[in-house]
Amino acid sequence: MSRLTDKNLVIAKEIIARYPRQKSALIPLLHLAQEQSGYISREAMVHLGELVGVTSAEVYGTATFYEMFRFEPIGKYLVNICGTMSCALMGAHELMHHAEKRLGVKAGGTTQDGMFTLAHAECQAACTEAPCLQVNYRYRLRVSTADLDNLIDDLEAGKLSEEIPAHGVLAKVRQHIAPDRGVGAVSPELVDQAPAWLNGKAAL
Amino acid sequence: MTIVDPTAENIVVDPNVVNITINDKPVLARKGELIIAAADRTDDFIPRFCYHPRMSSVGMCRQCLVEVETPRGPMMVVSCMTPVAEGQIVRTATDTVKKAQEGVLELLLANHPLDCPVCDKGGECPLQDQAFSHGPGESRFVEEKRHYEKPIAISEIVYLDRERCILCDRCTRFADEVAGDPLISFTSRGNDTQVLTFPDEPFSSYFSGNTVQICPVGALTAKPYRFKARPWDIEQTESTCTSCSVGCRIVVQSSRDELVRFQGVDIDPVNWGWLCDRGRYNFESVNSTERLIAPLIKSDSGLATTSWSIALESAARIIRTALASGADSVAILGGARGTNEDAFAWASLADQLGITQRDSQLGDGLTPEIFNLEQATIDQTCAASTIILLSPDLKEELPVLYLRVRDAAQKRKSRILEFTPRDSGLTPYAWRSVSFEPGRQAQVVRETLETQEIQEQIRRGEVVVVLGRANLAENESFTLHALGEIFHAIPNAKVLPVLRRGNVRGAVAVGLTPQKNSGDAIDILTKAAAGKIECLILLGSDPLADVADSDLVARAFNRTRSVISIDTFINSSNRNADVVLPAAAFAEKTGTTTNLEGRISNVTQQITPRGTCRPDWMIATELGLSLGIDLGVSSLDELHQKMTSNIPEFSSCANNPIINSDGVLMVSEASATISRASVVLVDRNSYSYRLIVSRTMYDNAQSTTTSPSLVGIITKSAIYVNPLDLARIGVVDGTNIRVGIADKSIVLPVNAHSGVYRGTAWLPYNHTTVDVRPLLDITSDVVDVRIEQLH
Amino acid sequence: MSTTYSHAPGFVAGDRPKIVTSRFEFADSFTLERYLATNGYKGLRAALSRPANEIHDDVKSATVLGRGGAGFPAGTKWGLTPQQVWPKYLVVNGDESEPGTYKDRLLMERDPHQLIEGCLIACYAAGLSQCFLYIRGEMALAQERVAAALNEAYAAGYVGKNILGSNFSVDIILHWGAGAYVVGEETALIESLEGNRGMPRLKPPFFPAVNGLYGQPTIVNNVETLANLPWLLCNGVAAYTAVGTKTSPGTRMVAVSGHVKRPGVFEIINGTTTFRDLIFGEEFCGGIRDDKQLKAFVPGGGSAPWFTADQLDLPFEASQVGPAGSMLGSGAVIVMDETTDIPAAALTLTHFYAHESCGKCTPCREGGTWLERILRRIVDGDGTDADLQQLLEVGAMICPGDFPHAANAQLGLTAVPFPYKMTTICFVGPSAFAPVHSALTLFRSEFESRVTKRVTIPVTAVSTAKTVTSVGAH
Amino acid sequence: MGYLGGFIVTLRQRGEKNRVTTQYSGGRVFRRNKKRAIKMDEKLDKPERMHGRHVLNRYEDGMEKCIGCELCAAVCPAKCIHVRGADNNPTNPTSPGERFGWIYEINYLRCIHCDLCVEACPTEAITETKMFEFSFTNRKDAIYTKDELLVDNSGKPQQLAWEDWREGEEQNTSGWMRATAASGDANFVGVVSWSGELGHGVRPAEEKSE
Repeated sequence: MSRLTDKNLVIAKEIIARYPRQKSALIPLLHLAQEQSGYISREAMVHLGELVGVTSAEVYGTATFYEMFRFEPIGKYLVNICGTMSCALMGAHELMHHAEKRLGVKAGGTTQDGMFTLAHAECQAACTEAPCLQVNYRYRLRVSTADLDNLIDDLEAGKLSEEIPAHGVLAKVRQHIAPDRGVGAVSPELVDQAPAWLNGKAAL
Repeated sequence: MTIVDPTAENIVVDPNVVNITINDKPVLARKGELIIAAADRTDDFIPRFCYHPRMSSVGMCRQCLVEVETPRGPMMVVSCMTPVAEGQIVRTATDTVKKAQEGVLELLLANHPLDCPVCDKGGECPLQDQAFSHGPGESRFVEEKRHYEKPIAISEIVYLDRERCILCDRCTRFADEVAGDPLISFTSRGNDTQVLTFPDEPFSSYFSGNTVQICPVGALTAKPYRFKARPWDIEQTESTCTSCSVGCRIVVQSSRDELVRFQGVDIDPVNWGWLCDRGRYNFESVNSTERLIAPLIKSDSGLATTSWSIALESAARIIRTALASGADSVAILGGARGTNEDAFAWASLADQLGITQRDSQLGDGLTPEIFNLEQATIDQTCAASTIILLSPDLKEELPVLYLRVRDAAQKRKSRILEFTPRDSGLTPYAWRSVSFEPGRQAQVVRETLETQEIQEQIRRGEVVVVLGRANLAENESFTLHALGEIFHAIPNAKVLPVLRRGNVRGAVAVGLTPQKNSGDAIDILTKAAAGKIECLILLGSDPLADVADSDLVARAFNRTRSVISIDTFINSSNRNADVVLPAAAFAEKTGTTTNLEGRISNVTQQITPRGTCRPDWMIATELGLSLGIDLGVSSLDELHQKMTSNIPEFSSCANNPIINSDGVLMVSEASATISRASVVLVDRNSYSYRLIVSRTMYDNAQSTTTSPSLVGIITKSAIYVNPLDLARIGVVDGTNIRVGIADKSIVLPVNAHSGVYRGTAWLPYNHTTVDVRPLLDITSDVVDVRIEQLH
Repeated sequence: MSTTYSHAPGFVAGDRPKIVTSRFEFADSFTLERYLATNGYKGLRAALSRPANEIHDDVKSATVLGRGGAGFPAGTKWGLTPQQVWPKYLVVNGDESEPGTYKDRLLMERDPHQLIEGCLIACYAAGLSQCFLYIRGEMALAQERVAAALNEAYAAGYVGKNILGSNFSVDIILHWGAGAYVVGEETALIESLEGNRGMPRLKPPFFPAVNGLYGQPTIVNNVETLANLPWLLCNGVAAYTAVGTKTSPGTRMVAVSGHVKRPGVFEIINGTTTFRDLIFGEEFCGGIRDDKQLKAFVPGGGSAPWFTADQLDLPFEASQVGPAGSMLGSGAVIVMDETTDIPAAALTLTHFYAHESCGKCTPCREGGTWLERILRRIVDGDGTDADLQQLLEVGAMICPGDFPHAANAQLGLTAVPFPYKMTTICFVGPSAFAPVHSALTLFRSEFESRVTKRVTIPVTAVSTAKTVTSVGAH
Repeated sequence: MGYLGGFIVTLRQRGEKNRVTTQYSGGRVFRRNKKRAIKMDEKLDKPERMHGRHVLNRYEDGMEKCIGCELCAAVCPAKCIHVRGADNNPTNPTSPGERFGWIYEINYLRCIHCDLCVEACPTEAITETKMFEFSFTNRKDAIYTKDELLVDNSGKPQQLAWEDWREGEEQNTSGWMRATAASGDANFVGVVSWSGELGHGVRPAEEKSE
């Protein structure tokens, strides 16, 4: 589990090319590395540093700032139960207790079989549908304890593998800009004039 | 800045002056200056932790909050990020401000361990001081503090204690902004934020010691100083570092007559407060137990301790005997290590004895003529619109000059045009980096300077050439030819000569350089090898280890009848000397030194010389007396007076008190020119690699090998070639190979290095394990080597 | 209880003018096909048929307010960039993570093309050369939908080189975060977009409009703000300002969560709708669950000081909510009924802000956590009398001076108007204190009943978890 | 008469009752005057806060309290203390924490027993006994090293050859402790407290004098 694969390297280079400064691509690339292995390995960070031209310490500094990046393998399904106010008001703590009992691990832990990692999450932007949770960042809304049991059953049985990919895979659709359609990165070094359409005339 | 008197007639208002009020007192400030910087010129101290005048502001610690009057009433701002504005009214000690400052301090101390008694910073700690001056007095934090593993070694030299860290961003900013080695970074977030390196990767910056110096708490401490002393039992004096020729201003600190620490002093013209790790930590060699502490004299069982009078008598006898066969049979090598006064005393003695063969360089520099070209100072270099680098890797050889030049390039003040045989520390910051194969630089320079783009850049303003020897495996004349091409294209270019040895410029100025057309060090050694030298006087030099052509030196030493060495250690050259006189080391003597730009500043004695060591100048006068020559000086002051009146270059420092701080520039006149010359060079055989030999920061230098903290960092010998070349010869990265010239070869590991260009090979000089000098032949123009797999 | 959702879970349509949510009723609202069928990219065409400066003037005169929290008019913001410095960038702030808020997620998931069109109009009008659409990391679906929409739009010639055959060319780059609330702050967003740790920069000197992404002038706009533009350009300034009040024209999306009968996201008319309408109105939330009493509500996202029933009749209008002692923020109301354990509720928010502190400013980094630890101690029943005062004093280190709070007739409190003074760069630090301060000011008795008459803290108040056998707990 | 005024104190001390110094004359008085044998060679009880020679204390587990911080040396008005710290061996530490007192020397030719060192010590490592009867005959003996100052494993000071100690006197090692607030707690300013001592426990603090 290490450096980016050749296939991902192609994607990485495409991502890097979109930005005026290479370092900007760091977070998307870290996601790519996490998609590849389910977590971000040391070698991956070294590789990303080489790709965007920064030291591995800088990659590490950026990566550890963000909560979604994991530096050690975790369960296939990351169950994030929101505990912020709206969800807490609607019983998120009880849901968490139930989940802890059901999975047999404390929040933050991973089940023995490596299937589930249970975690506290902060507000996930589904407050009116409290309590809510995310499995690998896919929403489940107004989750009762029974819903949670069903969800875990389904995940264990592999029924949801279509909808919910393994941890690390975020969006299943990637932006792709066809070379003939893209304008290309606009970097401060190369541009010092007003854009063409700002000439006081209509563009069409 | 002009002070504006409103009552005066014809007021000329300086547009760059801003009038502000700090605590009801009028203060003049520069446009764009920060409030905190303006307040620093008044008596009102604004507490701060993250602010550092030599780095960009981040406004992180929030300690420097002050109130500024606005139309909507007083507003709290951080003074380290707020620029002054005309008519601004600033208050630094209102109740609100005090409350905020006390609050921030209480919060900073909340998780800060109170282990001040065991902390190296205790007693000189800004957090401690400001907790007393601006803190609330008591903490209400009853919770358990944050805990991390106590100090972790993040490099060979630096320890990090994360519990003590207050996250001011100074070290990380320094590493990123100033040193360009962002190998430490904040990690995690919020209350868990900590400074760390990448896991298992050391903070191997050449400038890591500066982070220790600027850390406002004891989070970063240095191994060489760890638990050695406490601030209150330290005595200190200002001095100038002589580890290389940059001449950084330092404070030398000692405790109970032992050196414990060097700290950088912020002076504008040179080092801005920064030091390199070698200069900062090689003081350990002064304390070394291997130091020479008494005169030695050759006996049947090797060198034996003797008294000064006997040693001086024997030395005098040897010299007298040698002089009997003519002044040409005595030669002096070295002298760049000591002070100007040391060198002057020796030069005077040599003058009186008629010895013309002297050289303070050892064939690895450039002709002293370059000091007679139109000179630029470091400041002028960094203000030039174009800096042409025709020099060794500044990061490796003159580290703090590298910081200055890098800063100029980073802040877009200057553009660097680099001519280099391999990627240097400044290559990433160069506007254009032009590579050349050793020997072809003149041609490459000519072609480059002819391009239109470069010509446009050159016309933008001042051009300064940083000139030095980039490659020991080529004839020095190639560099001068390339310089000739530059002068041809840019006749008014100035030169910043970068010869590496500490006081080489001073030594040359006083006359420790070939006199009356006698040859340089290599000529002297060649003569010695031919048996024409009777007595060789080594002034702190070790030709057997230092001169590139080991074969030549070995032959020279074999044929020289007697050797007199004045040194601080036993080394390869004086191991078999006839007389060894122990010299006082740095910080054991007072005098002046001259840096590469010709800045004369003082070096100061801080500790008693070990044993019976004496300063070189004293040895010279006493040896003179033994030889019946009176140099006419009985004290250092007299010597200094005599030097400043006799040597025109030093007239500027006669009775000049400034040599105690910023120093004074020596008087120099541009009398020399270097013109274009044609060079003919043999082509390289396509199977061989043209050799580049240069120095790195940590090598087998005496001061490094005798400093326990540095000795572990010295790199092991290896040869570096381009990865593509490595693939071509089918050798695995890191394996041992044989590198050979006509009849000699050495075996050492080979490493792939993309900063080495195809067809060349880089061989760092004077590293441990393998001596690379057998490959170097001073008589040949360039060296082409074969690289073969071992079988 | 399992809930059946419409196409936009959480969204409650109602019979009100719809500016940004008009397509939410369609199951395929996120496709280009549906978008084109419902006036899609008409606003862009309208914009491109006129000179850029006219479009900018339109947005200015329509007073499209920023929907991110500060409520600064978008047109004015665009005008703040220096004239002759190029290139300028557009950064779309889709890093919505304020507790209680989730309008932007719906807009991105349900109508990504509307957002794309809004971005294009903004770029055209303000002369912005490249657009970065920053979506919160945890919103996988929004990222998918926006990516798909962008791919469609690129292929159809709406984005990229020579848009619709004009000389207007701009790339929209989808960028996504990785979980950090503070990145919702615009300067932190820019840092994050540059690949750094998302720590806010100090304003001044780093006003994004002057010195933003890569040191260039940068406009940072909220998703909802930009989503307003297509409708504005399609229907004209007059139609836009006809909705809402003069100072707050148009509509805005508000999420009401917590103890109400029908929590949901509503598109409401700006400035006229009151909190009473929102919480008790039949077309909105329909009252408190189980017909209990309202205890308190947060009017503008987790960082806003709280209101009680006394403030129910305030309209959703920044110029009135501010003097009343709170702020509207990002359009999120969290309702608490009489059963709510106030200290515990405040703790969830303080924990959130302490956890999300970036660590840059000392008061937020140390103070937020300290607040949380004291509060947790009190909630766990291990607090002391002194702790209540301590909470306020730690808060005063983050926000010196009077902290805003609402008036309360019963307690005899008069309102302290918004905003507060702060010792930090951004609002995360003060936000950790806001719920503590509101709860303690409005419901002090609940805290007092939690603390026994203990003088010192049992054990050493070491852990954040409750100690089961705490010494002298009774 | 004026000059006699200076002798008043001396004269007041005359008389058998007030004599101190002859009582432990090493038996000489006893030999001369057998009648006063009972009082022979006994020392008077010394005041509780008497300042005598120092000891370096240990914790109950035998670890040294001194951390080599040099605060005692810094505060010493006679400059008679020399301390150097060093890194603790993590596997076999001399004192808790990172640093321990590697060199600790007190020069009793200079010491004025002011006890500022005791006040300054952050760990109560250095305290003073009540013993002052030591007469050395050379400079080397006068400089007490760490080995000599350190209490043994039972918490008792080590008697040196030239020190006049009697049975049970090693109990008199209780250190006089600071009158400032060690913990920084304002409630304890001005209270004389006592260091917890190995082998002797903790004595209650004195009443606060207003």
